[in-house]
Amino acid sequence: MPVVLAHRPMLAVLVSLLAAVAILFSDRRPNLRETWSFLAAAITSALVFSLLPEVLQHGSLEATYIELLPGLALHLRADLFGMIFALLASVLWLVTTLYSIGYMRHGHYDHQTGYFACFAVCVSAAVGIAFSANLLTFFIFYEILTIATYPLVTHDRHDEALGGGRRYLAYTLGSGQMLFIAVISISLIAPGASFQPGGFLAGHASSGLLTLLFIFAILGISVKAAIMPLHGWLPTAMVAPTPVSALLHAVAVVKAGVFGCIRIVHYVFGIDVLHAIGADTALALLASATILVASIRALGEQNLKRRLAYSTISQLSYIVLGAAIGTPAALAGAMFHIVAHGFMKITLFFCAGAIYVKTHKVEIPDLGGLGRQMPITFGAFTIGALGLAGTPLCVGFISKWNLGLGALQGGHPLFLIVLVVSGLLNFAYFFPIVYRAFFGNAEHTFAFDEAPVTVSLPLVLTAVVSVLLGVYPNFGASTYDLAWQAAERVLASAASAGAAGGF
Amino acid sequence: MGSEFLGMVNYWLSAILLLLGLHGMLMRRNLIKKLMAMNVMQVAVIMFFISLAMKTGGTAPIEQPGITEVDAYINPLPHALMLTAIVVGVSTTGVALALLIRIYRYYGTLEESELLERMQE
Amino acid sequence: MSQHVPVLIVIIPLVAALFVPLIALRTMAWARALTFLALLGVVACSGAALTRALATGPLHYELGGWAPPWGIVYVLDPLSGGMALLIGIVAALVAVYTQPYLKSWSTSRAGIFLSLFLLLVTGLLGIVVTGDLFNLYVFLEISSLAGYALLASGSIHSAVATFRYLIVGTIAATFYLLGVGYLYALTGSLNMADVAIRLSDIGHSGAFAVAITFIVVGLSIKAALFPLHGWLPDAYTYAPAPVIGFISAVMAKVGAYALFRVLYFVLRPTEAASQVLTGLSWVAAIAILAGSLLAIAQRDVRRMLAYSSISQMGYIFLGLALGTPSALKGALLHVLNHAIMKGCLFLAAGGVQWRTGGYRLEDFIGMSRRMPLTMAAIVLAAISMIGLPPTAGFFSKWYLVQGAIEAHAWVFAAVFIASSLLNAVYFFRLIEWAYLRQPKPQPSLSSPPLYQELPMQMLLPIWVLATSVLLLGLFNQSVVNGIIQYAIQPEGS
Amino acid sequence: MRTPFGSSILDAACRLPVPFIILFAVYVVIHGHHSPGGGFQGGAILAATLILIRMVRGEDDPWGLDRTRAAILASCGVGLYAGIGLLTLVFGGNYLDYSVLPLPLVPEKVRFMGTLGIEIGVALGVTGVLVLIFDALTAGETQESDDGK
Amino acid sequence: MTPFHTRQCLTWLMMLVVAGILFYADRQLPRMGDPRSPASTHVSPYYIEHSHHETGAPNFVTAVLADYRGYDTLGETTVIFTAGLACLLILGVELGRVSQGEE
Repeated sequence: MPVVLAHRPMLAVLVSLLAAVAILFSDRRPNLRETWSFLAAAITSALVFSLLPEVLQHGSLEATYIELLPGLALHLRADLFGMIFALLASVLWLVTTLYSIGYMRHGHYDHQTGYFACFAVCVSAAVGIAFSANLLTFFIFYEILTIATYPLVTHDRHDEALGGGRRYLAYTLGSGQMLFIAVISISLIAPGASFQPGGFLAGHASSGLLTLLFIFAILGISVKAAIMPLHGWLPTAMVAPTPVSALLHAVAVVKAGVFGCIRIVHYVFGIDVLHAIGADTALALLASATILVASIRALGEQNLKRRLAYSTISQLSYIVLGAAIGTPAALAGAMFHIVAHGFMKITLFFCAGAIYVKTHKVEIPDLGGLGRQMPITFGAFTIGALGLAGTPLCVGFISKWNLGLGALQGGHPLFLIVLVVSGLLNFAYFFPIVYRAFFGNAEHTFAFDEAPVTVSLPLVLTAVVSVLLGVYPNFGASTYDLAWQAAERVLASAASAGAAGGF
Repeated sequence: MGSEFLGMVNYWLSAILLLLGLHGMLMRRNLIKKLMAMNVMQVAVIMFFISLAMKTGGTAPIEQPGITEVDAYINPLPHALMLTAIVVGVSTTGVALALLIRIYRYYGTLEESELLERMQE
Repeated sequence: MSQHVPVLIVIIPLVAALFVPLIALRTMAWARALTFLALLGVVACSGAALTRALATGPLHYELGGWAPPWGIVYVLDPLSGGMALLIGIVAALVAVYTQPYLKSWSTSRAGIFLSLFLLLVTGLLGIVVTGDLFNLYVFLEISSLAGYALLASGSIHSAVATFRYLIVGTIAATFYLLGVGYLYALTGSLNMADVAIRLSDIGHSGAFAVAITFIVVGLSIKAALFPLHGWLPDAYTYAPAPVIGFISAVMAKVGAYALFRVLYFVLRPTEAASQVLTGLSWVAAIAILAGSLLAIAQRDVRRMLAYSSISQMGYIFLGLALGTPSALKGALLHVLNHAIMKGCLFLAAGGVQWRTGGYRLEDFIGMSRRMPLTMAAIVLAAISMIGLPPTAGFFSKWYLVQGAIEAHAWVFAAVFIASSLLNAVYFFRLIEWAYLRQPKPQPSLSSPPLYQELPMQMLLPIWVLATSVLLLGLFNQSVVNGIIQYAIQPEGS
Repeated sequence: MRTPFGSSILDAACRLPVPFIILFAVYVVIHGHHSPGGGFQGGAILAATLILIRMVRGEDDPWGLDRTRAAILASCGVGLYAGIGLLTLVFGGNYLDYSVLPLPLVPEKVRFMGTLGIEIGVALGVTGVLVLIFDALTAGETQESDDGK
Repeated sequence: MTPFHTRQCLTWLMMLVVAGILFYADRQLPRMGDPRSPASTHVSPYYIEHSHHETGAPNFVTAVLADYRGYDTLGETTVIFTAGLACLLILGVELGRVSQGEE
């Protein structure tokens, strides 16, 4: 039994992979198929949760497997930071499964088998990314995620979907190769190194080479993290069914991007190394530019999902910004924002999906008065929107507060201003939707007519959770503590590593 | 100079034969002529090897009673090798002829240009 | 008997090939059984030889009991043992795959086909295990002649394509023979090891460089390196699927292997090799890109795969030419990987053609539902061809790029990266057609049955290869450390 | 299939030399150890004889070798060669190491016999194959279906 | 297929290269008939000296062909056997018809 316990990270990855296979082979029987999904999601979440106490206690839980390349094994490690992402992915997978069942069945979609299978693979890849302990393992799961998402993007099979899929592939595969160069060069500079809080590259190479490597690594990461100007695939990927967009934008892909970004900045290079080559400021500036530009673009979008996509782009850059500022509060805020944004944004997408299921409306102007028809949905939507804008008592506020605090501690008031402005912009592009929904288009009346319960229940759940997390940040999985501990550990060892110049 | 020339002439000849064969194989538009050129090319290599075997004053590599010193006989190895090479050449030619016959039966021509346009149809 | 395994590897299929066509006249089933048994024998012998070689260093087998350099010697080190094992396994799989094809043929024709297949295997095995330059030529010709016949056994177009191949292939063999002649004129020996020793005494002269050039060019033609690739696409396009599956998987690789042998075991001690190698590396880099671009231009999947083979051979040659340990590792690992991936792809595509009668992208529409297992194999192999983890292709690409970086050849590293992106273009196009394009409603044709998987005899080989793509990826270290590692530092150095 | 020409002159003119050619062929094979010649040459001459008969008298002639028999002959010829090799394996030598053959002779004579055996094998094989190739090349129009079946 | 004239130019170019290589290299090869050339001094003398009493064949060529390098000859025979089968397969000629006719 202890043997099994030691391998829980691997199990968490494998369960959903096996689930994918099982789903593929139960093509003919939908109920069985979705039972598999549920089962796998439940087991995965259970496994991840079971890891929580030990990780909080010891800081990490390691498991090494077959050696893939000289000195580089398939190496999994559940550490504080990884736990955050793993928890988010597994829990939201559970919710999204429920939602997808309602959505897909209600919408009479085809190819549901492939859909659920790819979904499972995505989650297993996400968990793998969360638990991977060295760059090679990370890269492997990263590419698996890329491939498994492609069928989801092109799920609707029409030409627009195919175009979106091609664009998605062009971006992600191209960036994957950039990341490949970075990975292989780093493995040549520091053979067999695994992620270290505070980074392991200090003193291994000349600053010029490090700059080059950092550029490649960020190029590789920033496509999935949708940092401008490499964000182009995200809005076009909106052609996918809403649960997929929810997965892409809240759970798996983009979060994998920002997660990887923090990993690379703080666990591979180390903030001091980056500070020495001035990369941190550059990254921070890039992020804040992305925040503002994306928010402004969001204002102009009339398609609900596309507007959400642009809001995602700006919100992701909060995380990158926090990572780049690199003070404890900022980093903790960034890490916590992974969770916060996950819950809020998935709520919003669930709402968009619910609206589509009910009314087949996707354009914002058409939403007039729908709030009276679907009050629950729009109530949840409002909560999510307020959260993203960073109003107190919503989870968004906490992460944003920490980010701002960190910005001040780091002596960058500029970034605080950026955060405030983007908060205002958030209001600017969410408020009209809410207003029009509840008060707009008053002439003809709407009877109460909600989306089916399988669709509306998940979004209520996520909305509630995002409020609860706003009140008790440690609700459920004490992710807030995880974030803070991780951040402090990283920066503490970064300081020592900077002093020692190496590990 | 004369000995120089005589010492080189075999290589030159085989080189010229090789080039002739190469030219024929690549430039002739008639497949049969390509095949002939192929044989010429093989002959070039055979001649190259055989000329390696030669020793001035050496006789055929069959032991005559009484004569034992090495330089009395020319080098037998290239001859043995070239017997094999000749057989290989024969076999290749046979296969090539079979191909050509099949092509000719179907298309009725062995001119590459006509062949190409018939293949388009 | 066990000390005779090196020669038995070659003799078993030869003897079987002699009698298969006669037995086939009586009972086809026995001929099939004999073929398969012979190939199993090859697998067993090469496996035994490989284990022996790993345990007790390379095996030297003096044919006719004559010591080298006077006699012919077989050298079976872990590398050649591994190659022999690969050839044997792929051959056995293809032999299984062939059965449904041969059903429609007359027994005599099928018997001759199987016999020639065995002879092809014989020739390739002979090339792999021999330690004698001229003996290599003889077996090269055996494999070439059998290959011509098998390639020409398809439609009439295949005859024309094969004649072109025959001409080019003969030029290649003649060049190789001429190069051997130069080496013989310089050293007076034909035994690889002996030539290597005597060359190191002679040092390098112009004639020596010419010898290398001729040998390299000859073998490159056999391995279809880019400017010399003209014969390959047509030859691959019109031949029966099992033949292409085998030839594409193994034959070109053996050319590359022979080149590796000659370059690093015979010519290594000399300087002149290095100049030829630099030239070769640039040619290979061009081959990689040109092959991929030409593959993108194709709409016939078979031609597409053929051109991608050309680009992949470029990978191998570039790795050989770079010559750093990692690059050599990558090249040799890629020989194995590409043999398996491309074999899987061609066999699976052949299966699709077997059902739909076509190789055009249009014929692949709806295949994901009609033969999901076959298409899944194609996807797996395609991902490996692109070089995405955790499949086998990723790791050979890793070694190759690492080798390029070690050699500070940034251009070549970039070439590898670019090429895998180009691969992604045409392979994902294929996947898109097979999985995402909706079949157009055709009133004229009766709609094809929804689910129509291949017969087991064809599906099994495909999936054995497909799974080994994944397993080779995960366990590549055992191959690298066990077999390839040895080839990088042979005994003596 | 080729039909006999049916000209008695030609017939007689071909009957006359055939035995001598065959004899010469055998001589070339056997005496290859002492003079130029050997299996391939002898086999080629033998094949020429048989092809001559085939051309003049058609393949129904008892002397003429039809293609199945030719194939069998070829297989047996090469088989003889490879078989001698396997025999040497059985008697514990390396492949084609004739010296181990259990013949009541002095060692080099044993090798002599071994080489003679393989020369005969080569001769038979070459004969069979050359007749086979001749037959294949001259065989009547085979139906050319586009799928090569 | 490239147009004919470009192919012509390419071929001439290639042939010039090959010719250059050949005539350049031939000057460094041993002169024809030189008894001291490596080819005549390294391996072959062994055959001339030993073949008669080792293989019993006074004809060195036969000794080399059939004994010292007998394996090459086996390969050679296999080559021609392959060629025979190849012709049958390529031309679609069936075996066994005639014998069946006789039976």
